[in-house]
Amino acid sequence: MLLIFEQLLNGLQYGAMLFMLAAGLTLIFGIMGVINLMHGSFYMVGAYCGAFAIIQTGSFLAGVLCALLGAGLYGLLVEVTIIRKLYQRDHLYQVLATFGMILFTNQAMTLIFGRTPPMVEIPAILSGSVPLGGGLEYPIMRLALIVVGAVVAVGLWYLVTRTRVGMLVRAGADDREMVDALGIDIRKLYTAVFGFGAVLCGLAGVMAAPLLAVEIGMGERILITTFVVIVIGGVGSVRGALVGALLVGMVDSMGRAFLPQLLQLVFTPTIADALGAGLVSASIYVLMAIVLIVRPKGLLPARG
Amino acid sequence: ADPVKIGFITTLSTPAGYLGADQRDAFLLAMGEEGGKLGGVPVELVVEDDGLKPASGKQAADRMLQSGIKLFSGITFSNVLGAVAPGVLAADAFYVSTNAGPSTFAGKECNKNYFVASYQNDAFHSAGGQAANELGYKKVVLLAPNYQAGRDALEGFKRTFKGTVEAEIYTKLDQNDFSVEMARIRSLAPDAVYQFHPGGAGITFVKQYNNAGLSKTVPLLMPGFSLDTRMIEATGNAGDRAYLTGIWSPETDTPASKAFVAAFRKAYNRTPTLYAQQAYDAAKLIGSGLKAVNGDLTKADAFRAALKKADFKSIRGDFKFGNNNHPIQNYYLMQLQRSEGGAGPLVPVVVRQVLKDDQDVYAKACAL
Amino acid sequence: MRQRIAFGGLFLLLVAVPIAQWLNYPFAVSFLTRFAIYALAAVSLDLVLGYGALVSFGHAMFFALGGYVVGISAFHVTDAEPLFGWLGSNSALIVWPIAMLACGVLGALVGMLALRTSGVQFIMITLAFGQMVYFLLVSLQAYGGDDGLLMKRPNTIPGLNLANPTVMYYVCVTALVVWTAFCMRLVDSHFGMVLRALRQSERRAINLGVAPHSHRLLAFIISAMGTGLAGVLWANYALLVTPDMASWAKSGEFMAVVILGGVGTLLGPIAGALVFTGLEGVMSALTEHWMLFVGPILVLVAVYGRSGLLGALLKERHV
Amino acid sequence: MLKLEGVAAGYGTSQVLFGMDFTIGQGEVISLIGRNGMGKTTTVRTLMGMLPARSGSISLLGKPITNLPPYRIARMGVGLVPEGRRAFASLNVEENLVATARLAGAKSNPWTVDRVYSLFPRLQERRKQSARTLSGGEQQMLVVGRALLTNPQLLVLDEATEGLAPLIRQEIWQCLRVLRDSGLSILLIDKNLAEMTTLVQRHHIVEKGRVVWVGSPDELNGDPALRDRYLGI
Amino acid sequence: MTDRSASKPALVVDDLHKSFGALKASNGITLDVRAGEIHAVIGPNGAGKSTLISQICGEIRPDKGNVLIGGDSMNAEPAHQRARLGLGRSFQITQLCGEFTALENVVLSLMSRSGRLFDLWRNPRKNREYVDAAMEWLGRVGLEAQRNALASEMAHGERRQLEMAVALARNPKVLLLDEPMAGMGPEESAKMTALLNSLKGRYAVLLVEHDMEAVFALADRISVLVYGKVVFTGPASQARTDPTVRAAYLGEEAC
Ligand SMILES: Nc1ncnc2c1ncn2[C@@H]1O[C@H](COP(=O)(O)OP(=O)(O)OP(=O)(O)O)[C@@H](O)[C@H]1O
Ligand SMILES: Nc1ncnc2c1ncn2[C@@H]1O[C@H](COP(=O)(O)OP(=O)(O)OP(=O)(O)O)[C@@H](O)[C@H]1O
Ligand SMILES: [Mg+2]
Ligand SMILES: [Mg+2]
Repeated sequence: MLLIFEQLLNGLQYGAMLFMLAAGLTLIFGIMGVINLMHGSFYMVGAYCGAFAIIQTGSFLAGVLCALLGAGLYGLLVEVTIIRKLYQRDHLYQVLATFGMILFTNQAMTLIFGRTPPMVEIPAILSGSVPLGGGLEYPIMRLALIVVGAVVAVGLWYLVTRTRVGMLVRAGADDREMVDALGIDIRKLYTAVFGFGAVLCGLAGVMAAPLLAVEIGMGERILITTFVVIVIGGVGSVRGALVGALLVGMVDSMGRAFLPQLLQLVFTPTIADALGAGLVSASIYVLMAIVLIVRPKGLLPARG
Repeated sequence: ADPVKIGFITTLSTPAGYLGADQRDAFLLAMGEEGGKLGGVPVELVVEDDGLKPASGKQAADRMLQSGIKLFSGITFSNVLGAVAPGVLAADAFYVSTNAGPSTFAGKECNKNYFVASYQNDAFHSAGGQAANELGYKKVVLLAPNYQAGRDALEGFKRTFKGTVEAEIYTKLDQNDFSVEMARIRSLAPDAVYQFHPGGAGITFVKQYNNAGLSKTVPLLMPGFSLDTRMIEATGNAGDRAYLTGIWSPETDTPASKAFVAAFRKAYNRTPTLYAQQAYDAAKLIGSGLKAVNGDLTKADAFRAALKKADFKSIRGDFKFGNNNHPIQNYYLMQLQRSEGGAGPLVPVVVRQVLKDDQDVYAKACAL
Repeated sequence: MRQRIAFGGLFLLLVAVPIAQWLNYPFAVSFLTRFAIYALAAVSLDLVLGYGALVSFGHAMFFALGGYVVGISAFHVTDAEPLFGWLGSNSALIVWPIAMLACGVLGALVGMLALRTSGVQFIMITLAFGQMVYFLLVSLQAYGGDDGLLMKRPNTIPGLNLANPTVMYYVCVTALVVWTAFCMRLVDSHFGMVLRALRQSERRAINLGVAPHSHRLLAFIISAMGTGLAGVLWANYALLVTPDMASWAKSGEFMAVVILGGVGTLLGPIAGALVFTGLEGVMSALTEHWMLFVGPILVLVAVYGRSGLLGALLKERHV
Repeated sequence: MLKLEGVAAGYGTSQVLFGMDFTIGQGEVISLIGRNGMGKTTTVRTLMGMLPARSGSISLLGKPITNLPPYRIARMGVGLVPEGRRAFASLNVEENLVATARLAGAKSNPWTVDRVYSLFPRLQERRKQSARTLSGGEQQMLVVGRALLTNPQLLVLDEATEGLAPLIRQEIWQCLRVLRDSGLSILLIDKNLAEMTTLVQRHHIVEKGRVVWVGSPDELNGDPALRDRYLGI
Repeated sequence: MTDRSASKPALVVDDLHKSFGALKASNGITLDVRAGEIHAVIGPNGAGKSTLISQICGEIRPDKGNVLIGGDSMNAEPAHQRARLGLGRSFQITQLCGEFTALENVVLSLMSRSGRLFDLWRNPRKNREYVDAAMEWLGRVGLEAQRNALASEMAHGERRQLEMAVALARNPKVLLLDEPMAGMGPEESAKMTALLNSLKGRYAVLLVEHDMEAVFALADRISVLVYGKVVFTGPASQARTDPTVRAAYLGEEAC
């Protein structure tokens, strides 16, 4: 019983983590409508910059700042030099360009930071764990993830749906030229928003750094998952992304936690383990396929 | 005479690139020590990146074969080797492995021109099982990613382990959150956990194992390559007191080993990984062979015989080949401990020998 | 223009090997074969991607299936007990059609479900199915799991020895040429025109009496079979089939090749394949940091190469 | 107010405008009329900076604006109702209105969302509806309101009454009269010559990318030959 | 009234209901179009005209009610099936294939009639029949000169003309026209009116239009739609003078 509760909490926690990873993408892909495969690269840049700063200064806060800065600046650079030229172009060219930038970024990072994955200690305040009653101890670091995820979610939702910036970004996705012709410097706006998206990736990167391996290619691991999260939730809506993240988090965690045992009721342990693992590996994709077949636009698509 | 060309196909790009880099650098180090020679014979190392893609590896091999290269080495991953070796051997060229030792070529499919200077893939895991016995663990939980190497790992462990296996948990490839598995382990409360996760997943696992507070209660046991020197650095103190199995550690206290570690650090100012050690030995082995034929690979039989003799000083200690050209060697249990009397970083300290002159189980099936 | 490029390219394909031998760089044959196979896959993908705006991010699944059908049937011939009483086969004349058929069927299944969506959702749902196939192959322990299957020898075609690189090359080229010709004819046909109309204005097309779903589905199936054929050839070329033939990265590569060459031009992707495989091959041989150069090149093509390498040349229209 | 001199522009290889010139004074209402495809919209796109002028000069309130980015021109007080509606599909009615609203040259009583609603009650009824699903006419009202809310000094209407019912058209003409009298300048492109008569000071007939005739509505009405030659009526 | 009016209706709309949330876009619409007749539907913006058309051609499912073409109920038929059964339409917001030339757009429309949609081999552009017929239609709407211009690169009004050519070329039994004159200059609309008049009798036309000149010049009968309800149906002559119509729609200026 307690185990089930703990596993649910783990699912929630994983969902929150997924949302943090997906937040930047909701903005860039969901709202601005750019298929940005580089998402993971920003995340990696954030993680590395964070790790670097932490190793230098020993302060996690400095790490966070450095991560946001690094990812943000890289984001701006990429937007100004590349993405800006691709907004009006077909999605496919965005795919090719950002695909190329993944290769580039990975190699560049290898040259800059070397091949040894840097180490990020969990900051003192967040290390250790808190008792949740019933003898259940839960790591503070992971609770912190949940909190930050929630904050980002609310903030982003407000920005997109309640502020004029949010409206203008969505309008720009519909008809960029027209926004321009109505007196808005859409180029600057988009540059800024893209940069902010990258900043969110950076945040995710540095928050995950203490728990995950900070290594070249860490971005690609999360890339597909984050896209899946957003598409399940419904492209273009922050609420959707949140729901998607929690759903994926839960399904994945619960699957890993209980599927093998459940299957053991039917099959021999070895088969059950293998089969279970197989199913679990594909679980989020099965989930996405089902969702899209039932609701082709995702669970909570953006208005209209 | 122009130098003997050695085709060195390995993984340099991708996250796993450091494995290849260490092997290449160690091999070059061995050559450097003789001033560009091995066994007194001038050699040239033709390095190419396989990007961890079997097909690319095969590409490179084809190209090298066609340019007349007769001697190959360096491949890091079994699936790449699986793609490259058949072609190489079919062309009557030689292959000396610096790392990968899949069961595929250890048994029925063993080949007279195929030598493994590292270890047979299962060996570390069998050693793990044995170590678990000797440490007196009765109930263990096993974890590995859900793919071939992962399954082989757990099979290898169970082959020697005598206690009961509480659960075999297969994780997803590229999984980066293990909280669920941690919770399950805690609820099963085993005597120990044996886990194998390569690369980033391995680092992540150890970090989260520690963060979940399990490292205090349930000892962690794993094969050496699941937490190599680089990964230890990347996990800080998370791996404190964890057990590793292996054939060598930078701490191994033999003059040869000490010299090698020192030289490697001097040349590349980083601590060598086990991959470096294996490549270095492979280089020496090749040297012993070249010496015998004085660099003339057309004397295939003589060269082969010389290799088989394994007449070189391995920095891991005793080393000889079994009938299937896979090593017969000792395996050790190591524990991660703070160096410099508890102040410095973690280093794997040899605790005891667990397997003596061990030969892989597939050898019997080999006709050689 | 289109004709000139087509015949020019064809000529180059045919003389490439003799030239390579003459330059005494025999390895080129192996490289060219690889290129031809990529090109075949790319052309097939372009059919749906360029003309149907069906951006399939899972096409590698057909590439893999084609390959595995070959690999598995060979596997059963050599070292395994019969599969459903079938002893497997090494004869291309039997195996290749089966493989393409299998891909057609898979294409039909996936298409039927995936085509309920469109746009980004279509990209992702095809990806999802691709990943499912990938994980399925990884868990096929009987067939080597993620290490894949090694083949002892290529399939047999009466009078042709595929083990000979040059022969293999010309077989691949023939497949490529025939298939491309077929596709070029297809996109100009009634069917092709409707397919393109659907892309540009679905509402209009429907109100002209077009059943959108069935047209797209057929296109998807045809494309799947072409990609499957590429997989078949790959298996015979590499004598190795691995799950990562179905990985999303592979699908991404195919897509990159198509865009590189010019979406919706059929001939463009062939050029794209040449450049892509070329870059990868040459660069990775030159430096381990090859990605540092290949990446930006792709970016440049995306940003400045208006519509891919040949797009500008081929887009000019003739009624 | 606005002055075009020998403006040439086009798309890719095809040139469309061959020396466009005309001027609009403070509080003036002028029109561009002519057959389809003669370059009216192209003129608008060029003066808005959405299309580069290949030669010639454009100036607004005496300042040169040739090839300035559109947003700069708009901020100098030009409000555009583009051809073919172009409402922001994924925003709802209200968001469409407020997103780009501006109090630039805020005069005595600037345009506010409520004022627009009182002009087009229909829009108020559909406040929260996404523009994508609005009826053609509703979208048209929306973009007119959107342009007014930028409180422009020069209002450019490219077929702004397309798809509007007679009654609504009346409303709009009426409203434009009021605006004109309050000193707003208006550039009008429309097909309802009859209805424009009482509003417009000068008609400009556009033919093959240049102005071929300028005159008052009465002169135009009084000259059937002219109408037949350039407008085919 | 002409003798045609006697013949049985080609299109019947029977008590159609459709709501979007609170809004009743169609609130019990009943009307019919006789073979060869032009029946104009006018009404204020947002009255539900386009929605009506969308329901007839099957893009939107009605909540209640029935649509019959040539006497057969269409409720079960998907949009493309209705098109095959002889229903054609033009769109208020132009729907063309931007990457096709004007000619190709019309050819597409013509070949769609042939039912050879799955012909994987023959190239319709090389089919004299189609090309000649297409040229003829372009001529009728006055676009011969633009035949090889890409639809996306034509002027708005030109696109509107092409839109009509595509709709007419299919030669459907029942033709739904949603504001065909919108965006056309005075001359073009005059021409288009003439064209439609010349084609009168070929199709049963349901015409939605805000250009009253055109409406009164073309329509045999007029229905006035307000808030999803038909408030008036009758011969054009009556509509012009009918007080309800004036109040609801025409306003003081009645041409
Ligand atoms: N999908 C929808 N969701 C909500 N409301 C809708 C939707 N589609 C149409 N409406 C509303 O239904 C009403 C009728 O729309 P319709 O397009 O039929 O009007 P119309 O008679 O064609 O007007 P116009 O003459 O301006 O084109 C409008 O108020 C519109 O806002
Ligand atoms: N995007 C484009 N690319 C190429 N040519 C174009 C483009 N848009 C318009 N044209 C051409 O430029 C000419 C003028 O177009 P424009 O839209 O200015 O005419 P217009 O006077 O606005 O006609 P309308 O009254 O129909 O709107 C037309 O012949 C058209 O074919
Ligand atoms: Mg215009
Ligand atoms: Mg309408």
